[in-house]
Amino acid sequence: MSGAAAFSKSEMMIVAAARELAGQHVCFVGVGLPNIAVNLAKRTVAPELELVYEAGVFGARPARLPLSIGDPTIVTGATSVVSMYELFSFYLQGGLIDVGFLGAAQIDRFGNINTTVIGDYDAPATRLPGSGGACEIAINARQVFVIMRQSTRSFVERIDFRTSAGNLGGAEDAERIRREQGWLGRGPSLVVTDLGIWHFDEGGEMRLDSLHPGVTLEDVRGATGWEPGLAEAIQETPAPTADELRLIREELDAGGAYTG
Amino acid sequence: MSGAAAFSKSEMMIVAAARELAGQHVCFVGVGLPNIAVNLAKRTVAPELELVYEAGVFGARPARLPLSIGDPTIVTGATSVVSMYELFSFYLQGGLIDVGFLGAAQIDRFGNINTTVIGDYDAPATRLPGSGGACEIAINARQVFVIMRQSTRSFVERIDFRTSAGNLGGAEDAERIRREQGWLGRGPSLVVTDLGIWHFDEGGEMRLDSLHPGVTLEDVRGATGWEPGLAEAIQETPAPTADELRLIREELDAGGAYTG
Amino acid sequence: MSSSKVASMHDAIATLVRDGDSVAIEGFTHLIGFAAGHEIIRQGRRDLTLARLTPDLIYDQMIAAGVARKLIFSWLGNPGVGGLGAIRRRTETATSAPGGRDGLLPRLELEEYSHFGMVGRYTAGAANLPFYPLRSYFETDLPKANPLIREVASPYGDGVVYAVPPLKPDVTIVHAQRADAAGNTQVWGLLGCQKEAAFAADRVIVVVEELVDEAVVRADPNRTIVPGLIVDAVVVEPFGAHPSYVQGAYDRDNRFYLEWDGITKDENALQRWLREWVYDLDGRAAYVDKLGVERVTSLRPGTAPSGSVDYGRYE
Amino acid sequence: MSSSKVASMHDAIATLVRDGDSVAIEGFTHLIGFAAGHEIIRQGRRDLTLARLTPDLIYDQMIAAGVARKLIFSWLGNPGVGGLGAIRRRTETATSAPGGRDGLLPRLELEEYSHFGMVGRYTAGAANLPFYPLRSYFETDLPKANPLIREVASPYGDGVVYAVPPLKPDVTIVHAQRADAAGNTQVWGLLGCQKEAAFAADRVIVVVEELVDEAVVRADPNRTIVPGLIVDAVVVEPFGAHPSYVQGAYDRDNRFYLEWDGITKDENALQRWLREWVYDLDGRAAYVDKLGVERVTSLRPGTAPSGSVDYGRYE
Repeated sequence: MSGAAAFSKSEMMIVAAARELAGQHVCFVGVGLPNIAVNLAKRTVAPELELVYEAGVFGARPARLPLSIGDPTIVTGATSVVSMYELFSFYLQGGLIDVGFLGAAQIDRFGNINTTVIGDYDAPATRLPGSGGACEIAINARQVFVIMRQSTRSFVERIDFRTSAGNLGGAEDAERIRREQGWLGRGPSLVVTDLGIWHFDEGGEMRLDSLHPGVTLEDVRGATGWEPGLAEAIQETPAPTADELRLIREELDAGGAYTG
Repeated sequence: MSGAAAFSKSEMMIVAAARELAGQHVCFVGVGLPNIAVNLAKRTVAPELELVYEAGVFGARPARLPLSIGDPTIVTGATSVVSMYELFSFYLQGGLIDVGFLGAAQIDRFGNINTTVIGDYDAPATRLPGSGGACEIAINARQVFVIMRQSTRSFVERIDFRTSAGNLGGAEDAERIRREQGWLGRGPSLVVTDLGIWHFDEGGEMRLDSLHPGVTLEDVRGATGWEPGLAEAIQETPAPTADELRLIREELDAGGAYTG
Repeated sequence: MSSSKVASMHDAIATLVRDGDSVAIEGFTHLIGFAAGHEIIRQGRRDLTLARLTPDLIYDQMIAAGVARKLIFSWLGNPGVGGLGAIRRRTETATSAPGGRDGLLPRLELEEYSHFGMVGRYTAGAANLPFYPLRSYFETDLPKANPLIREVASPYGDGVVYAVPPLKPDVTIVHAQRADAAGNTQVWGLLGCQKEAAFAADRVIVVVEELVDEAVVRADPNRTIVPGLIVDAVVVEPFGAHPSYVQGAYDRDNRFYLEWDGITKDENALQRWLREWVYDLDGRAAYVDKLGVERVTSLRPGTAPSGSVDYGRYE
Repeated sequence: MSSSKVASMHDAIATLVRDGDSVAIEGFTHLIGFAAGHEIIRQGRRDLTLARLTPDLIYDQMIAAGVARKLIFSWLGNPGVGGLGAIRRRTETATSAPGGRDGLLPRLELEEYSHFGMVGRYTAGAANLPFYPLRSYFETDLPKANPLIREVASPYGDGVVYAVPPLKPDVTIVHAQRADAAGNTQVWGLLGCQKEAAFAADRVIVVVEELVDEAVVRADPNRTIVPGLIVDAVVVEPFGAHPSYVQGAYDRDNRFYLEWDGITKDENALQRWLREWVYDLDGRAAYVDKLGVERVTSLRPGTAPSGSVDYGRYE
């Protein structure tokens, strides 16, 4: 651990996700954790990042952390505000989104996502929010970033419902289907959790590339519903800087709703 | 002839067409003669008439005769200005138009219209403007009014190209097809020419109901490419009133482009 | 309602919303029609099919009150906060759940799409299309869960996309910043899919913060999202979208969204809330009074004028 | 063009419009890009496929100058006046017609739709759909004349509608009232299908009456029809839409539309006009000079302000 300041797991997760947006151009912002991560990136590594909100906003310049993805602060001072029809048709399906940023309740090793139900669809143990725009973001954004807390309940061998397509049954399968069906998206490229940072290997499977400070491989294995793939040399995620923590605590999530 | 003032055939045609709009609510305005007829109606028999221009205007209140169907005078002071996508999707195809008002280069006895070519499509004797919005107006407006000058070149046994569907091969044929294909429109209900006023009989064929002042049945037969159907008692169209003529000459077509 | 369509909320709902109707109260986080939803609860409508991309708190309240038998939606939750307890209780149960004035409520029927699927459904409804095509749903379980999501082949031989069917609500209710008495309605800020939902509907109720002269609308025709042509009633109900927000007029009352998380988890608390804030009040004016001046004032934003453009006078 | 995309008309056309490209200059009666069309003529582009709902005078001029081999359209004429002579001469002939700087021009290839069909084509192009469905063309000869107009069956078993294929121009050129240096573009008045045509295109040139500060755009984000994200060049060219009009800035110059009726009927007169008003001028500023102050002034409308709305400051 390089930083001296104490930080929470959620803070580390948000900071790690934000940093991955460096160099990206247009990001489709989902509700919840993606919202705070993207807004942190805009204030740190990616000041030129254009924020697209599914509510119909392009080029948002929120003066405060938006309380929801339709907060009035994302409208005032934005570049363009359009109907949802236009946002989904021309921006997303039209291929203008570089990164779609999603949350998930369950994910499998190939990055397929469930946000619909736990249990049987017709008699669910838990009814989750559903797709929202996620299933079309997964198909049409050039790449997909996922941010979520990791446990054996969320990192599962088999998701109960496939809300959003990831690498399907593996990279070969996914690439053939994407080509045949004319998808614009190349699928998931990053999963950031409260334990570490995952990318995808050549087979389309999640691979742990970085452990957050203080997290062990055993912690990860204990929170993953399959035997996780590991990078040859696993890095340690640099701890949040004082500036990143200040932005989260003072500007973006002063109430601690996401990071408390 | 009841009126004392002299008037042209075109003036009579426009006045007769305008009067037929009494009681109508929403009218889709075409370029040329329909434009002046509808604007005359708005100033006389149908002050509550809502004018819809395919350029994307609903509730136009033009301060002068629009020079084209996209004149800025139809925008300033209108109720709503929308994209052409919305105009054609939601207003026209969505079924909100009571009367579509069309011109024609050729029409047959069943009210089928050609505005595309005279002669063969691939090697035309005369290339005409084409459909514009006419073919979708003919299908989606609740009813269609046609205004055109009549001659054996325009009132023909067989049109060279069917740009806009009228009563097809007759009313029975047309009603079956409209039902099967789910058309909102009931097809043409009125044709006003420089010679008289035509409606459609039970067989879906044009029937002469009124002769303009000074026009004889022989004139009509000489300008119709088939043996025309006639009403049992043919009326004489009331001549333009002094007020109608004043509006045309002083406000709507002071240059005489349409009525000269 | 003749040429003026201005009506009280009571009369608009009484006249235009009937038992068994399909009803869409649209507005994506912005301009959510809480006042209208509460009046539907108060008048005791039953067996409604409620459509909305994001059911939000208002549908949780309406469903808790027992007005609905079915929900058509794409994202179910309290955005940025948590879940919707009444809807969950009526969904996770196999048969029926306690609640409402009637005691036991039958299981809520769900018909589920994605956001774009819902937008496509309203669009097809508004445009009288038999289906709307979209590049979504590929390789997901949604078409299995909802057999109305179907494949359609391109007539150009370049593959298959998915289609959704038209949605034509019996009634669409839209909240807006302003309208004239004829129902010509203007919105700025997020537009959501109110236009599509309104054009798709058989009847349209517009609820506005402010009634304006026709000349105000006609001065800026590009801002009109719904023409009076398709509007049946105009209800003037300031603060009618609280606790959601109206761009330029008031902020989202986030305190309420947070509080709802506790209320909705407890059926008894929820029913108490409905009594106190819906049944025992005779309308939105009483609701605003009860909120109090201080809270209302705290939600007023600063000012950010759009500036004026010139349409030009062409005479 | 880095973060500022402002370019001269010469450079924008030289860089972004190439021989053989498909080019859409859209704007339905309003905001027609005459200045851009003239620059394409001046630079001697060849073999373009020109797309536009209403070819209007600008395409008549471009086709007379020999820039195009094909026209995709829905209504061919001088609106409210008459025909387009150059297009007719290159259409009604079996093989080739005199004209252009090259002497003989080959017959113009036509691909013909209706207005809604063209709008649907741009929409499908912008939305990356394989086709756009519409209720048009039933029982007409248009699908016979254009085999790209095809039937598509509803997956809900309720019949057949027609489809048009996506149109994705290599370049779309849009004229607008104002943009900022990043290309964020605002329009009021008729919107036509510029938005769809721009999103459908590979490259986008925006020509504006006025370059404004980013803050002007951001003060009223609902007026933005094209975001800088998809714009390659911003050309500031006041009066660049003459003889068509710009809402609030100038009126249609109807005298010119009437005069064109005579010019276009006579190939020699047309070529003389092109020499005098296009080839012999080095750009739009010279064209406006040549028109003269009196004529320009006579086209200025009176004022009709939209009024300002409040977006609210939420901090």
